[in-house]
Amino acid sequence: MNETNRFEPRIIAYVCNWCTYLGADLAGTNRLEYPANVRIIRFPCTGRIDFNLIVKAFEAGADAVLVSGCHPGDCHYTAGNYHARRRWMLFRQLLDTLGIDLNRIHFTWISAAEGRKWAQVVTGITEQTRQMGPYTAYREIARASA
Amino acid sequence: MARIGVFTCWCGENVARHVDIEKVTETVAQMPGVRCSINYKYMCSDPGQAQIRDKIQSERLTGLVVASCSPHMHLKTFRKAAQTAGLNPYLVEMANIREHCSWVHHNREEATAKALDLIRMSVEKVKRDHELVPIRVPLTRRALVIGGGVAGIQAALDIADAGHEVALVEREPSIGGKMAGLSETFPTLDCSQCILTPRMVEVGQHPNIKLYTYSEVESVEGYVGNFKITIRQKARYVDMVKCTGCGDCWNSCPIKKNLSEFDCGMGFRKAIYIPFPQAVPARPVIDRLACTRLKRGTGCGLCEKKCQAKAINFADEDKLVVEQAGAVIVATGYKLYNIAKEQDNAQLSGYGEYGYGKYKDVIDALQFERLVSASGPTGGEIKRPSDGKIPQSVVFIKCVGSRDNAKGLAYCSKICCMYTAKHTMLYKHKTPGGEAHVFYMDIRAGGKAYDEFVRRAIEQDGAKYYRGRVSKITEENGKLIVRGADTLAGAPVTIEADMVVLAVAMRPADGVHALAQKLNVGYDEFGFLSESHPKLRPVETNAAGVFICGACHAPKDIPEAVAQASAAAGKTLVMFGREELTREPEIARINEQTCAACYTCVRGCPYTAIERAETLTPKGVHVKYTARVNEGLCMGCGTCVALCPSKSAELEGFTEQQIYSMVESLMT
Amino acid sequence: MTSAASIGYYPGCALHGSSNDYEASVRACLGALGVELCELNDWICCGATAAHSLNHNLAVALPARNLAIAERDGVRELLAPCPMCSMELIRGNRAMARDEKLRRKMSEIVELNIKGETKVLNLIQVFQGIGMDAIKAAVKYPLTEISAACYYGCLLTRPPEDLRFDDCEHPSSMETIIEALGGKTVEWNYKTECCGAGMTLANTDTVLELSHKILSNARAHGANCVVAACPMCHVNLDMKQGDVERRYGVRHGMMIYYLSDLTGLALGIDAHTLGIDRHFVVTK
Amino acid sequence: MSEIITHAELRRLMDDWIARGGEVIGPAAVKPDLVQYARLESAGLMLSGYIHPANSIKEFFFPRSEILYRYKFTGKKIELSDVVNDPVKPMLIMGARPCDASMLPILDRVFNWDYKDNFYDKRRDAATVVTMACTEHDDACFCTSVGCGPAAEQGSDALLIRLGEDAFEVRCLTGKGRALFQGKTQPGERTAEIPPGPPLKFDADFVRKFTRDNFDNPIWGELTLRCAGCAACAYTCPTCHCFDIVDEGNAYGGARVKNWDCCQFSMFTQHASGHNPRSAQGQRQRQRLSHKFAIYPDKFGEILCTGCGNCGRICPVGLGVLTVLEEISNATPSLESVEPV
Amino acid sequence: MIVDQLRELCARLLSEGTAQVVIGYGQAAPGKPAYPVFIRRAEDADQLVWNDQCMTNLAATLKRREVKALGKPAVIVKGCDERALIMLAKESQIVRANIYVIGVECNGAGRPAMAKCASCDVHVPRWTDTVIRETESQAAAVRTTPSSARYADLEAFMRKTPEARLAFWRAEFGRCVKCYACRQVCPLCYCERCIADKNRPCVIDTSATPKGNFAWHITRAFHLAARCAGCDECARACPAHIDLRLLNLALAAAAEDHFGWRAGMDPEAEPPAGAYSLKDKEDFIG
Repeated sequence: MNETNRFEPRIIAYVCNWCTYLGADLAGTNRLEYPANVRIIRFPCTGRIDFNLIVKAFEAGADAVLVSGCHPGDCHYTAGNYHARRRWMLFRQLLDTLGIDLNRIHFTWISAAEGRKWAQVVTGITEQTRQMGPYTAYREIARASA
Repeated sequence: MARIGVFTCWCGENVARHVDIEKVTETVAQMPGVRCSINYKYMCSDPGQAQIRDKIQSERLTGLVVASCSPHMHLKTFRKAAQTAGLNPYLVEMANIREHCSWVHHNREEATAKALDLIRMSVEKVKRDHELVPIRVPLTRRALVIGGGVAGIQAALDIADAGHEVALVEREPSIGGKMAGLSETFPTLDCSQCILTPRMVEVGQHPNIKLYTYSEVESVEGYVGNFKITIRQKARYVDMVKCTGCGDCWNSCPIKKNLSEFDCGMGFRKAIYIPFPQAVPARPVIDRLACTRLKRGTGCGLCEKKCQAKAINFADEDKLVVEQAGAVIVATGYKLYNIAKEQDNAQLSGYGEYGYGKYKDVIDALQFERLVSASGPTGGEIKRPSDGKIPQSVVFIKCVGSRDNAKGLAYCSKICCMYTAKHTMLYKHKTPGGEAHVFYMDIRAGGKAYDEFVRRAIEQDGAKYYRGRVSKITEENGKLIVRGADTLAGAPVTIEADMVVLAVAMRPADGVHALAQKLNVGYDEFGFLSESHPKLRPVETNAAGVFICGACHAPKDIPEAVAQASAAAGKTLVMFGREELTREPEIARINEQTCAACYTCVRGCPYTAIERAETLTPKGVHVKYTARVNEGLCMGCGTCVALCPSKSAELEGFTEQQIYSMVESLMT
Repeated sequence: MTSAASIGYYPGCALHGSSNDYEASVRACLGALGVELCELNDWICCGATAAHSLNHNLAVALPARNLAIAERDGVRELLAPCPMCSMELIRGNRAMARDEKLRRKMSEIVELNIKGETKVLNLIQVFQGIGMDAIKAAVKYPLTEISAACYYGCLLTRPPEDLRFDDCEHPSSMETIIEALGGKTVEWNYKTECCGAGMTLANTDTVLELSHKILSNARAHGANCVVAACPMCHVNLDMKQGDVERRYGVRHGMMIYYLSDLTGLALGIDAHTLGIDRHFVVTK
Repeated sequence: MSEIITHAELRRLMDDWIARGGEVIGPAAVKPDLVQYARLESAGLMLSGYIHPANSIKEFFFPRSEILYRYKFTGKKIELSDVVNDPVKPMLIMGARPCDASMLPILDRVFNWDYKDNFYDKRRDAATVVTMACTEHDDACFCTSVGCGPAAEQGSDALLIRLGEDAFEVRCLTGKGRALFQGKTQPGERTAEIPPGPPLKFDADFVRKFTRDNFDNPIWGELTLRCAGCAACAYTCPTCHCFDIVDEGNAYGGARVKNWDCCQFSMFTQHASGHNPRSAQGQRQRQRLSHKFAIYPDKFGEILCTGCGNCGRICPVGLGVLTVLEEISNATPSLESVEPV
Repeated sequence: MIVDQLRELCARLLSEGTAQVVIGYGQAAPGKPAYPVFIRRAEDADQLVWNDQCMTNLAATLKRREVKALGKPAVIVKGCDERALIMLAKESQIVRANIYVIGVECNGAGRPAMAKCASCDVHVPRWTDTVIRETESQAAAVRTTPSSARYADLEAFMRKTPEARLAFWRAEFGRCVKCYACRQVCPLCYCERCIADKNRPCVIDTSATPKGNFAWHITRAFHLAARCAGCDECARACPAHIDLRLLNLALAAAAEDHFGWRAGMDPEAEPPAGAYSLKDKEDFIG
């Protein structure tokens, strides 16, 4: 059971269909238990995941976002992950300039064989986010509607 | 209004143990748009599927969510079930509450909450699914093979033997490629020409093969199933139909001292020539740069006079021919690294220290092949080029260029270990008392009977192997002074040799990049063509319908090239075996109204599936420029969607609306 | 390059120290060919062998500062007669050309803007710039007695990807110059072999062996002198020649000239001005 | 005989307002080079260093974004929750320019001629507007050409006129104004001088006639060719009042929101069919000017412009109302007869 | 005088039919700001002015359909404006051959000079059909500024804590009224339908609330990543003086650091947007 008052972060994971999604499947097949805080949204490829989705995740109240796909060279579509990598190289700089906490945004390569890595990454991010507490800074921005 | 059916699966105890199925079923029933919510022990079982089919019909469902296992497990199953019941299969989504939930979260409350979120997202997604139908692409059952070496020959014959027409394009005047010039082949030491020439003849005579020699691919249009290839037939100055190949012309030609390409510059040919006696087609060609008549426009004409078939045509010109094909096989092979200096790449600085091009008796491996070949310029006697003496001591250096980052090529050329062993054997067999010294980095002899072969060269034939590199070759008193290291002995080695043979690196053939760009095939930093997947799609490329085989893909030996050629032919035949091509409809499309034609998607698409296009009125008047997805090529990765600033690109099955509604559904 | 042209000049430590004979001859013969050398203001060490093994930033910053000064002062071409110096300067330039961030960092460290616009030249390149025709025209005393083994050493043609004035392994540019001066050259095998300079103090045996091989091979191919364009090579082959002879019990008696020495002689400059009288090996 | 208030007393008055739970709005240097009307944290009146703030007081009555109601899906039911009756704080607008306050009667009509807009009205009711007569004007000002002026009284509850360094003459114009200053002023002998406003720059009647008669005149496109099509003019204009209504939310709930909109955006009149009746920027500029000088006057008898000049000051390509009207005047010889007096 | 040469050239281009419209700067009166003018008759060439008020990036007018309808343009550009022109060509928005480019040497625009001018290294346009230079004496006054100064403002800003940065932007974006002046004056914001105007789904909330404003400004800046040519027109147009330049600088610095890329500096270079390299840095990916 939950300890009472323990903060349960909300984590949105954008993952590719061919590597990380299958890696998470493998974690399941191997019954590797990890915190239930992550919500996976499946994409064909990390190349499909654009930066607006990260913003949208925070608008939706996420405390952390994970983007994960195939290791370099493993992309099902050969290059989608390279496009993604270049996108995040630049996007992180923008977020950093805006003062958005980069510790809330995680990028990993997790292959279909790395069920254990998936479980570890999710556990790690959940723990880290729990330590940091809710991402109130962006929630305030998102909440302060008209 | 959406009428969504949600079917939650117990998966026996697998889901039910940690997820409160009843609570899930009840809560889901209250979700907006959900028409029915039921659960069952095994949704994938026949009775489970029967319930789904019944509900689709009785509730007139417009979408289906199956909350059970991974879509990788059963999405196809449930799509098929939906289709049977008359619901478009692309209106089915799965919520993975087993692998991603019950199997990994054992706190019942948390697992149930997460399962609800996963289902909620899937409900939102399925509401915005579109009915899709597989894309049908017409198919021309005709193949084009580019490159007439052993790989191209094998691929062409396999396809032709299966009853389909093949056009085979070869740049040189004859097919046969590099293998036709080899002496004997490892590890069996059988004669290369003895095994290859019958296959060449077969190609020449095959009713299904149309042979274009002395020809190159000019341009490629179209896409999988429907390529239109323009071929440039270079002017041969000999009428292929009239010519009988009698040889009167080349026997009469007075221009003799032209370096023979086939003999790798070790011998000579006439200005009108066939590259080698067994050439297919056995028709000569005039070297327009060497022929007096063609150079001056007048004079000589001896061949014309001698030709009784009246086949010589000095007025011949290049011709463009268009071929239709459903599939293209690229088998353009390799060339050797020019150690004197590569012109095409500033990084490849050459091997001046080995004196190639400076010392006549430093030759490369293919030149050595011609020296030991019975059909070669010396008739198979090993005579060194400088003075024709039989070398008593030959040094073989491996990895010249290969595995040498400093010289720009990091990869292993793979076949050199084997052919160098073969070279030492052939040399030792032909030169009693001769010494064969080999400098090597490693001996890589993986393959059937390969290591045994190398051991034989060392142990039976007495080739001396030194593990180390050669630093410099200089010439003293007619001897080549080879200075190197024997790292196993830990000592420098100096050998006075009569000849040095360099096992230089394999590089992709000249012009392959231009060809790759015409075909939209990728290539790596060394210029070798890229396969679609290194393990699972080794002969496919990212351009659908274009296959690769042989050394254009990576260095490989004959058996590998042949095996890959047959694989490429097999893949082509699998395609040709279909009625028509159908492709997954979950692909990208462009909203032409809002597209600003910046063409970032065109540059980013890994499949070059997006084209620059024009929107026209029904009467053909230009409205605007736009990007357009070629349905025959798009693989549905969605890279264009993320790159498109105005979000005019959209990916079926993963539309912006779907993804956003999924994220937003988590806000509650 | 037109006559009376002026180019930047980076002496480095050697030409201001142990090899001031080299500087004397470089200045004299280039002056006679109408090239004025403007010594770089406030130049500092190029970093040579030491810097890059200690600190990567330092290894770039040292040449970077020299290059920045050159740029600031409008020096488009900079002669560094010592090949070690020219290599270090070229490598610094290249490192900054490849890495914009590094270039900006260096600009900050040296407090000067660096665009990478100064071209670094060795002595041969300067001669090539003057042109063989101009050199031939200036010759007063053709080197008819000279049969030279041109010795480039390990550095002069490197790094090959940046120095395209000659073939890295089989250079011939110095031969072209000697022939323009009316001399003969020999084809030999040790043009780009190492003389062991880096080991001069640490491993004298190796140096003597290498130098011996070079001298022997030059002689075997009929040379009556060796021409170098590197202060280190010169030191090893000239100063150490006596040691070589004692060690191997042979008599080489090989004059070791700088390229600028022979050029100067052909142009009619006296041996003293050229610093030739400061060499160790002396023959008639 | 006049009523006088000292600057110190005025500050006290503002402080008291804040202390009683109200909010005070006035010109403030929100950035070193930017003066805007803004909520003041503490009292203090900015008296110099600007001609006109870079926004208008409009947004305190008619916000850029305003929720109309919220909705929620529970099970299969939809629940609406109104926000129109949510209370607003008493608002004191202190030191508004007369050309800003003049927009209030204009918007009063827009938001009340047919349907009573409670969102606007409740803010209007809660507001007391104190204007400050202008002592300076710049090239962009043209209040006098549209029936307004440096001490115009429309929309004001009280008008302040500077009297030396730290005192103002107070003219209470409404009950609200009188209530505000009750007991805070002293009688004085002096009466403040009202400085002259900007000279007349065009003839509004001519403009009205011109816009009516020249719907298809290519001059609109010609004069506004450099217009970039943004809404900077409309959003800093005291009188522009177009809005758009959107739903922001998801399948489970959300809010219906009223946002500012602008006739200069090409999307403003874009039909779902793809047809756009105002497809060119010139047509959109014509619309804006027609609305201000013909359509609104036809309906309500007054010009939809107070001559504040913000459009001219703020437009990235210097294309304010004044510029266009001056160009029309220049381009049209018949205008000579109605040259400014 | 540059202005005389400009007027002469303008008249010639129009009378010879080389261009149908000359896009340049006009001024109501000396000392007043200069704004775009679209000269279509040789006799109107005298309307052109050239002085330190010529700040507007005229390349931004080319995207507008009203301007396209005028026919083949000749456009006056400063070195910085030209960078945008090059990007437009790279992104297939213009065909270089269909535009006559008049380059004018500029040693600082605005009074005081705009922030970008302090680290300008493109005083003289290069991608032009004609370039008009300052006289020798004026050219001698050309500033040369260390390139490290390019990002000085950004570097100073980045020394603040992330919390202070976020607070700064909340205040800045708090003033945004979504007038989209930043978008409309940007030469590279040429989408026919901006993502901000897209609904179904609504990527960026229409409302000018913190949520909608953050979404808009993040999107605007990132859509210009490695594309923005640094003309600073967005910042200049903003009626709320939002410091958009800082965001553009951040992405320009990132593009330069990672790819050695500066948008619009080299007409031959391939833009990094829409491309990738196997060597791209991934130290942030776990």
